[in-house]
Amino acid sequence: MSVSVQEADFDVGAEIAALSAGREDVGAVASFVGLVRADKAAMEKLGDGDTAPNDATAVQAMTLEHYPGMTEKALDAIVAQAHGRWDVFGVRVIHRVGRLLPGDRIVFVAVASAHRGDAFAACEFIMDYLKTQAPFWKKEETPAGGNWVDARESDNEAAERWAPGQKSVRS
Amino acid sequence: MSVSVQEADFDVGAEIAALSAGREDVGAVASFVGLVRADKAAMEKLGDGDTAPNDATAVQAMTLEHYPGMTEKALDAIVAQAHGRWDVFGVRVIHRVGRLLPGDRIVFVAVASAHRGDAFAACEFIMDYLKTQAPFWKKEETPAGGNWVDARESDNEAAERWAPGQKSVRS
Amino acid sequence: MNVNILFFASLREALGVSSESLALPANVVSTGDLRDHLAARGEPWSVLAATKNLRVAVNQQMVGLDAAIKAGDEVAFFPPVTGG
Amino acid sequence: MNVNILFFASLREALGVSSESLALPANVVSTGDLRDHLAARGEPWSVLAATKNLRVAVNQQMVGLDAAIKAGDEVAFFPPVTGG
Repeated sequence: MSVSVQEADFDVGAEIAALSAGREDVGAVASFVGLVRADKAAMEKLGDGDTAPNDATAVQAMTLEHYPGMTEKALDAIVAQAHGRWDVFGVRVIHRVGRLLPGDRIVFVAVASAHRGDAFAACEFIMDYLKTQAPFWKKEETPAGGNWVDARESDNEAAERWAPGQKSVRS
Repeated sequence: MSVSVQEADFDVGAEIAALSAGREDVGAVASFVGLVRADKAAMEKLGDGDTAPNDATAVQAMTLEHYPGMTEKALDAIVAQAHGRWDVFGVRVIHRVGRLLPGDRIVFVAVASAHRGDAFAACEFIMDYLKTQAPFWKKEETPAGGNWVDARESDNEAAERWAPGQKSVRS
Repeated sequence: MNVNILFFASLREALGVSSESLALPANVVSTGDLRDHLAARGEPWSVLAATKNLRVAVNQQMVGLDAAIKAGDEVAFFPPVTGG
Repeated sequence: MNVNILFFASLREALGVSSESLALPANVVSTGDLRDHLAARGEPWSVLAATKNLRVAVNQQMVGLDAAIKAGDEVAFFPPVTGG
């Protein structure tokens, strides 16, 4: 059960602990938690600048839609690629769907390995691929109305770093 | 209180949650947990190979010595470097000292940021620098006796990736 | 031949429909053909031709607009993904 | 001039001492001088000269073996660190 798509929140500490529970060969668990930001709409429009968000575009809530069936397959495929590429003992991916509020957890990825290099690389790889390959879509609620979040070119660039032959990939 | 050196274990979930508690601007928390591996001595001697550990060198326990006073300063300096280099909102570093058993947590690093790229990079940077700059030393207990863990060249190489001008650094 | 077509996110909203079963004309043999066939219905369907970086999946695998489709396939159109 | 000297980990064990206060001869002005001065005491102190990649900190800052030392400094010798 390495991949879950669910409405419910999750227990980060318990999930991380589960990856090394009862084992003595895990030396490293790298993990990531993604959360809903209130300033997301403004920030997306401005790129990654740090201009103060416009109140009219402040995110009051966010609804995550997904493609049931394909979502799990896409996440499983990403996890399988990570297993093929790094020496990892276990991977856990949780992605929430439905309506979420600022500060809520959206996504969780954790990777257990003997060594930190493999754990970090696989964890970041999974997040980068999830961002461009897994069929989730965010719709934000703002005072100015609802709007679907645009895909970011920076996410494509992040995923492309992992293509074979890219110098910037650490493994 | 971003840095702690302590004998006691810590609550990974609570530490991660604390970095985004009451905030709506944190979009990403990257974190790392390092644990005591039973096969550490054998693995260190063999490099990173995956040969089965020799029973005589299986780690039964590990004692972490440190340099009180300097340890905290070194960790603070590493955290300050991370703040200067990436857009991060908060950092938490916990390193245990004293006697630990296989499976026990040794070290924890977590970084909160608006974006995952900064969070991952700063978290991995802190771990790599901690491994080469913070005055901790491990002594392993094995059936063949106690031995001080040798520093690994791979840890020096990991830290050197972050030097200015290194292509392999993702930021 | 029949295929089941799904639409997600902004496309689903723009079309006002999340799925339909369609008997394909003989000249529609690829995902690109199907996109063009649907877009030719006029508003609001022309959004399928207008969507930048339109994504398509056949049987829940992302493919290009040159991928073959066959009877019984599940074909999904959607905008670039924005999860995580 | 007096300095306080600390030893850690395998060095501490090899020397059987974790700290000492020492009045320095006038010709000992750098961390390297101090290392040589201590190592010249013979066994077990020669371990200081034999330790590969010997590390030294002055007032809790890692420095090289060419760093100046002055009265009141805390000088620590230790092997490469292995935490994390």
